[in-house]
Amino acid sequence: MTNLPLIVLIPFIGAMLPPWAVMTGRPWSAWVTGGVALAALALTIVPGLSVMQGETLIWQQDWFPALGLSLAFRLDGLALLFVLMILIIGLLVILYARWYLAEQDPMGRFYAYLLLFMGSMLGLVMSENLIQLLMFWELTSISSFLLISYWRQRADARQGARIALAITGGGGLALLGGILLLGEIVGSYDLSAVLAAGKSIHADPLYVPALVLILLGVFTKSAQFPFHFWLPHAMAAPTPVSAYLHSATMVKAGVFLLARLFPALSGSEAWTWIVAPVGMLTLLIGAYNAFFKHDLKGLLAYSTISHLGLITLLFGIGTPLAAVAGVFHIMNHATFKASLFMAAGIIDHEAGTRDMRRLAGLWKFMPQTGLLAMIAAAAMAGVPLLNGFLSKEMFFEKTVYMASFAESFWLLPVLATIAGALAVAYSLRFIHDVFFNGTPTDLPRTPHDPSRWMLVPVEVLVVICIAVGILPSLTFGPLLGVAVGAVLQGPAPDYSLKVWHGFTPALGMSMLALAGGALIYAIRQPLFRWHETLFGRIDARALFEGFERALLWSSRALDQLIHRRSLQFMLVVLISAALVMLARGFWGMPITGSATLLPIDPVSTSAAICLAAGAIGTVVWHRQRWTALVMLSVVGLIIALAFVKLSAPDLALTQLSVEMVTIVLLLLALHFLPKQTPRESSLPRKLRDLLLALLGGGATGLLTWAVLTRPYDSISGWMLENSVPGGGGTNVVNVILVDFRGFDTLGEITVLAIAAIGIYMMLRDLRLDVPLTDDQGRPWSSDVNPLILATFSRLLLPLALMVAVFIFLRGHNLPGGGFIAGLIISVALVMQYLANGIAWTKLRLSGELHPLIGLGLLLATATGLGSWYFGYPFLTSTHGHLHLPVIGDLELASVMLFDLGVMMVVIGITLVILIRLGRIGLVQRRVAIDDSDLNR
Amino acid sequence: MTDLGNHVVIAPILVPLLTGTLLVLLRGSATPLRRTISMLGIQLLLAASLWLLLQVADGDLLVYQLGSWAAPYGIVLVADRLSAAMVMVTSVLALFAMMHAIQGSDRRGRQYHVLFQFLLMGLNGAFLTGDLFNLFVFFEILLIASYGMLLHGGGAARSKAGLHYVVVNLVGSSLFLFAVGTLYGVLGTLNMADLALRVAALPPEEVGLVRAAALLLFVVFALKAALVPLHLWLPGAYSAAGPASVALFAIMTKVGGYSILRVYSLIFGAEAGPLANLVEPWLLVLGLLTIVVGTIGVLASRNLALLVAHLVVISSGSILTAFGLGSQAALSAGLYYSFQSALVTAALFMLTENVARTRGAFADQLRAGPMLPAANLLGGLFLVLALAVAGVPPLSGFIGKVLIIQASLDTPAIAWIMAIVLSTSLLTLMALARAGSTLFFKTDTNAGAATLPNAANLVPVAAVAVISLLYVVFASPIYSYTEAAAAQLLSPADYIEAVLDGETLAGGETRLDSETTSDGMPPDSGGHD
Amino acid sequence: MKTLFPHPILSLMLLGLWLLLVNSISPGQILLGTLLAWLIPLYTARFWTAQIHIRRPLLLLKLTGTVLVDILIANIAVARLIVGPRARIQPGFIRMPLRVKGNVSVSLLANIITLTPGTLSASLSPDRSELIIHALQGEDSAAIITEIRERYEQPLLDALEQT
Amino acid sequence: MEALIALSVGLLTACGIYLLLRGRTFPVVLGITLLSYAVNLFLFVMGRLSIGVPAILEPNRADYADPLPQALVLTAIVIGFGMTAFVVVLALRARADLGNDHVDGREP
Amino acid sequence: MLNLALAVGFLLVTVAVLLSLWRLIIGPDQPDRILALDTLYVNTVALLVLLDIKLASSLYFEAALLIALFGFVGTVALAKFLTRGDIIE
Amino acid sequence: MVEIFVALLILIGAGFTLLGSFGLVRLRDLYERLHTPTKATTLGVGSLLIASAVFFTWREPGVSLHEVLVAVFLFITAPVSAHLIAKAALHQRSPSRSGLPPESLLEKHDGHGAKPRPNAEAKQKPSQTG
Ligand code: NA
Ligand code: NA
Repeated sequence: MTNLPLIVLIPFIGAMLPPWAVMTGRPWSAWVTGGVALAALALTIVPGLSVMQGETLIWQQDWFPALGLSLAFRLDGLALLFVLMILIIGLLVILYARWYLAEQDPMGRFYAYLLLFMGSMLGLVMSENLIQLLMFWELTSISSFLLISYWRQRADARQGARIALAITGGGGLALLGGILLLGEIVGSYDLSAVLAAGKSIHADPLYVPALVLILLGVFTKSAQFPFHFWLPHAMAAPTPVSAYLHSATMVKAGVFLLARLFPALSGSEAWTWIVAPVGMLTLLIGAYNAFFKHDLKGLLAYSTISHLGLITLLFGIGTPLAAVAGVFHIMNHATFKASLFMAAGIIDHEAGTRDMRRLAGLWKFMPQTGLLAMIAAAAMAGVPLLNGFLSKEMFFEKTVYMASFAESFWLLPVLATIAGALAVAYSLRFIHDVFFNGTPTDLPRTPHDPSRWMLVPVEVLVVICIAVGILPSLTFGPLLGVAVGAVLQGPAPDYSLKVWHGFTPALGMSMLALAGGALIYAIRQPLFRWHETLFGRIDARALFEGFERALLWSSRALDQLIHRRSLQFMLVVLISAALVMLARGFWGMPITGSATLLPIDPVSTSAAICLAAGAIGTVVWHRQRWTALVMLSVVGLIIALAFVKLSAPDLALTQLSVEMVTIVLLLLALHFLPKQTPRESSLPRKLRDLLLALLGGGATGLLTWAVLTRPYDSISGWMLENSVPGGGGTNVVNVILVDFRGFDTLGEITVLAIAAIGIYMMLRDLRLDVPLTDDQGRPWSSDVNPLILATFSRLLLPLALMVAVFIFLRGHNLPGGGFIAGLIISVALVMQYLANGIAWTKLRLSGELHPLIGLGLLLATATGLGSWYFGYPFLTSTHGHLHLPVIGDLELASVMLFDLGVMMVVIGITLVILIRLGRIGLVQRRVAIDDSDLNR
Repeated sequence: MTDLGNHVVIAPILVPLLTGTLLVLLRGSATPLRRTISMLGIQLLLAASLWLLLQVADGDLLVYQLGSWAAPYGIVLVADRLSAAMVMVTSVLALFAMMHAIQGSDRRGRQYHVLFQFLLMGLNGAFLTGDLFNLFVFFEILLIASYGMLLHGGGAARSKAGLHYVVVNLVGSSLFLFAVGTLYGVLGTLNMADLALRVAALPPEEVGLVRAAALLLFVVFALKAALVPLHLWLPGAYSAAGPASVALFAIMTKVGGYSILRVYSLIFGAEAGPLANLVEPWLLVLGLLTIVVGTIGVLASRNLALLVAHLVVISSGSILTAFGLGSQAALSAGLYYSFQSALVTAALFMLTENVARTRGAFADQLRAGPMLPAANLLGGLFLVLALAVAGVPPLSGFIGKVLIIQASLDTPAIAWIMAIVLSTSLLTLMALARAGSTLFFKTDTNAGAATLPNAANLVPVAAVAVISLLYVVFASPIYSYTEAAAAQLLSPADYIEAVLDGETLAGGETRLDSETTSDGMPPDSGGHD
Repeated sequence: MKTLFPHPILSLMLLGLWLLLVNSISPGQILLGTLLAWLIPLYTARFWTAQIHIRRPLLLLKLTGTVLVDILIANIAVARLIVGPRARIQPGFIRMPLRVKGNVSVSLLANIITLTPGTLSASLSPDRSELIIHALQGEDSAAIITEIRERYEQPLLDALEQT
Repeated sequence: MEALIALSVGLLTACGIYLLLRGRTFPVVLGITLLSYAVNLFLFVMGRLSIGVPAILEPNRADYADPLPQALVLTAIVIGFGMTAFVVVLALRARADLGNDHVDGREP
Repeated sequence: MLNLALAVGFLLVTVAVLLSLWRLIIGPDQPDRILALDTLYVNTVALLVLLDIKLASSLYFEAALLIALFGFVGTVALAKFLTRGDIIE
Repeated sequence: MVEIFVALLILIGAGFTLLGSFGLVRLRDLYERLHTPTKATTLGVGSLLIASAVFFTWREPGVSLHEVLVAVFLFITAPVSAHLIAKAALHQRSPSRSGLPPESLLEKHDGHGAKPRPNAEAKQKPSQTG
């Protein structure tokens, strides 16, 4: 029992071997591959024998119960039938390909792909779990993609593979949907459960959607109309691949599923009315097109489509006997079609072309091939004493039987006969056009029968065709029996596998088809012309390409519409989204709350006027950038004043310091940017922006109003209470910053450090043109460092340092702290640069500034880590009073170290940024001077 | 001395912080040394993450009170199954990205390792923090580091994309502050667990304000998560960023998704009265729309990097669609999908770089180029990753998508979800097949010669391919974990209790009830000096 | 000694400044202030390229007094000019050759000119040899120059530059 | 006073947004700065307005402004500074790399 | 007495602020705007000193100090930009 | 008595502050306007600072002299600011009612037309004094 998964696993593991084996010698990869297939076949024998006794073997292993996915394999009649087809025809193809592939074709890769495909097919047919089945189903699509695109440098191979993948892969996704629905209906993805649940499935409202989705999978895989067009294009694959995929395996996966789920899904009107017409249409369209193809493989491809249509139609008819016929035709089609593909491959190989208009009279050159092809084609045509005849008879019989149900069903046997006649016609054409019909002209090379071993696979298959055709019940009979039993999940109906059933309507139809076929073939020339004028231009690939182009074009058009690389567009979307959400949140809710408000005083009002003037001025003068900057600094100043007024001295100090550094920064940058902004926004654009701005402003204004007019209560009471006992400081804001929420502060200086690093990175090798004049065209003043400024700024430095120390030390208890102190020091130093120049200042500053960033960060982090030593979480603080004689109480807190770290980072960063930025011009100018020296 | 195990929650933040700081201090040191330090840091982080994961796997919530200040007054870190898993995925991704980077792409610009470490710090902090404002801080850390990483290597495309990315995110940060501010202004607290309590007891006249703030916050997170229409920044940014950077970016959209999940399950979850399940309807619709728009982008892309960037958008849409369904199964499916998609898209970015490098001037443009000497290897890896990302079996994306669809089976959204997820999978597959066959099969004889890829460069890519497969093999245990994580998310009461009445980890002392004012003080406040 | 206390005057000033800042003269603060007054000049010494030598401190003190008084006068004068009829303002630029040479003295002079009645130093030539002064009532430039020379420049020369 | 603050926040936001939507980097930077002023002011007043009662503990005072939003704003200001500095330098970088100062790197 | 003086003081300084603002707005030259801004800074120092006295609290003194310091630095930077373009060179 | 003194100082200070700004609006060219804030406003704020110092010395224990610091600071910087603004104005040739100094003089001071030159002073060694 446990070797069920092994049967599937062996080809997958074996797929790794050929690429290695090929290093030993090309043939070795074939033998190894054959060995792998043989091994799998050998493993099938023992369980196969039990299955032939009517057992159903199931091997199951939990995998992903939550999903309903288990590793589960099943070997019953149907599976066995397919396993044997896959392995035996697979072996023949392996043998055939050994001689087929050219010297320059990488053989290892070919066999690896083939084994992957084989394993996927085996897994598919042996799956007991539907999701697992689907996984193998998609694996067949992928491995066939690899096989079809094997000759990857050929455009048609790539394209054919892509079309196949798109159609069958897409079908697979539909199938996934169907299976999920089916699983939802049944409550399990186990095939046994699903097959046993037929009645309840039909009753479920999800039945039809599930059915449609599953059938989409089936139809695409089995190349049913209107998804059939991928198959002819898959003919770009090497012929062994076609022989394998399009006779016994890939395309049969669809009808396999039809058979597999037959008990669960068939028997409803929906089933019949979808499956049968699709089958019939496919049967006819395939047969019709097959006749008109000039390419040998094209003919076989459409013939395959047609036969698959026939099988589908049989399952669509839905009676047990029709199912028997369907299964039987699956087997027969596999044998004669595989041999025909191989024969076509030999012809192509030997004659150098597959075009029937160029081929003729090959009988003289390759009689053995001709004979084999003739027999196989006869089987395809449904000539008595060959296997194709038997299943086709059964098919004719079913159509006649169906005709008795309804008045209008008389069409069924008629259409079936027409399809039969077309099959005869294209089979005739295959033989006569190629092997007879005069003598070949201008063939690329002189054909002759291929090497012995290349013919063996064809011979084996043709022998089967004959053997089954003469002795059906002794050959395929037992296997068909168990397979049908598995398909129907019950006793097989009475059917007889006999060559001679007497003079039945079906026999008449067969004869009619043979005669009609001969007639059609006889008048082929006018028919070709007629077809050419009517349908000559319809090319499925062109259609698909057109579809693909349309898809590409429309997606590109949409893409350009959506993904405009425009910052303004992104911002408009973002701001609009925020507005929509705010509106949605507020909708229908009261805006104004009930809190008591503060009165307005004149000072505040005039401050607000300044603020408004500054903000509006920034907007109005945004084209005169320098002026806008001046206006902006008014805003910053007023904000700081507001902080002072509203009891936030620390904030005011920070705001002022940051403001200062920002203005210097912006001025530094502005030097390298245009001083004016061009007028380029259109009026509608301006109006849109204005509207958005007003809405945005209105929204935040309302939000502010809404919050401010509501009473509230917060956790900060605790902070006020615990600031002294817990944090050791009376400046609660500072205690929060360095202690209660010190982690935020650590993050904040990290942000600064990263910003500095990023800026440092960006500024390296930055080359910008240094303007030689101001925006009015005036050259710069040559007084680089005005003396008066230089003199007094030097005096300011020690004063500012003193102030900074003062601000730092008192921070924990009074407004101040490391951050502000750091900024004051920075500004004082920046002042030196402003007044004295970089070179002068740099010579006088002891030490580098860069390490301050890392050291500060390290100090802050290390302070936090220090608490680990005492067994407390990161950043736990400690504080206390140190009483020294004379000096008095000294308040010490571990957070001061933390704050010192903050200060170091701030100094390092501010200076690194500003000085680096300042140096751009210096570097550029030095370059310019060097250049002028050279010119002199 | 203390038992280091008590500090495992903060380790994923401190390890990269210290590594990054060390690298800052060793400014100008030799590349091999920097790489070694960086790699050691990541390995240490990986160990810490694993340790953390193991500690929370059985359902424990670990609460770490920074500065020994109890919630809601101090900042706490909280590790539950979800956050630990996010940290773990980040670490794994970091390892791969670093393995790739030290093959040379880290030297295309400067400061790579520093920025990388700080980005990790930001990511892990965002996953672990239990405080809304602290989340903002970590967002900023990861953003500023990502700005630097995006620009790493320089060039016009990066400057332009970087400018867009930075400005958009700066506006996003402003919105974040408006939202946090409003929440504080109404509810008076910042701790997420405490916010949850207060939202649950919200008087009706405050509902509008809090809802506005919550939805505004959603905009911010949706921006990070690249939810349509706020995804516009992503394709440009991710396709312009260097491979060494963008590999780690794959996790960044997940931060947005994570935050959505965290905030809207905890604060605005089922208990939130009129604000319960606030964003789920939006998520569902926008998530699906994101998948569609991402697919359009994938179809329209003219180069592989852009295509992969759009794949990130799709994956984000898929995750958020799942989150929008809201059920435990759906959250679990979304998480399952999320972890693998981060790895797979990262690997695709790394592969893109390798392909681009071998193709010379053709780079990653989707047009016929030189014949690739390693087409089999590169193409094979591409195939595996493409299948994984498109949701084709047997790779990880498939299971993820199936789980999402399955979770939607008994909801009204089933038809939409199935139709969109399946059809976009097909279109993605088609686009990837087209891209793959153009890059690896189609050759232009005039294109000159391609070079061999650096095999070591492909190791992380191959590792992800293997992981993707293993992710399917071990789907069941992984899913059990995500299912448990989802269950934990859906019972926020445990989280709230752990945070507000919890014990400190370090010191191991039981806390007093959070209502009393004495709570939150260090065990012997004011004096272990 | 010179390296330990590069700028004793500065140190003294800083100590005073510190005490001003902290608004306290406790021993602790004096100690801390002294420490800072020692350390900061040590660090910033190199920024002071020119050592200031005060030759006649009393003269400098007297000058300070003069300037302070003049500032008051200046303000009253300016107030009258601003509020009064604008026609009374007859502005003009005056070119004034400088006799002081040192950095500090030139800068001090320029500042004093600006702070005192009706004049404002608008530009110092790069070679420090002359000053352009803007005067609100600049009809008689010679008189203004003479007054500046006598009132401010000469004391500065005497106090800071001439031996 | 509340109305004055609300108006100020609204005005700053409006001006910020308008400038953000301009096409050149420098006005955009100005816009970002204005917007962050708006945000900072907003975040700050979430602790409500109070005059003359800074959160510096004094023996004879019971009234204090809410210190927590102040601390948050401090953090926000500092982070905002880092971000602004970054974006300013990035604007220079973009000017150098793209040859103009349009936010989309191309002259319209 | 003191309160009245303070009220008048506030009023006068407020008017001064508005006048400075007016000059800032009307310009017309760039140096005019620097001058106006500089004056505005000093005016706010005056406001802060008055506020200090009014609230009988010296908590705002540092703000005044910093405004004085930074007003100067700002003026220097703005003026140097006009004459040299490059303010740190 | 002290209160009256403080009140007086406040009134004087605020008055001069206003005067400075008033001149800013009233006077007719930049060079004229430069005189008023430099003198009046500085003095005004100085007066207010003295008021503050007196007030706090009077109201609170100990002497409060830190205001002096701000005043000293303002008196040092105000003329420097004015000087730099005037320099900028002359550089830009901001018009003056009385006419600007001759162009040759301005060029000598401002170096219009001269090529920018590297900072000469930077080449000095910092240890050199005098
Ligand atoms: Na022929
Ligand atoms: Na410069």
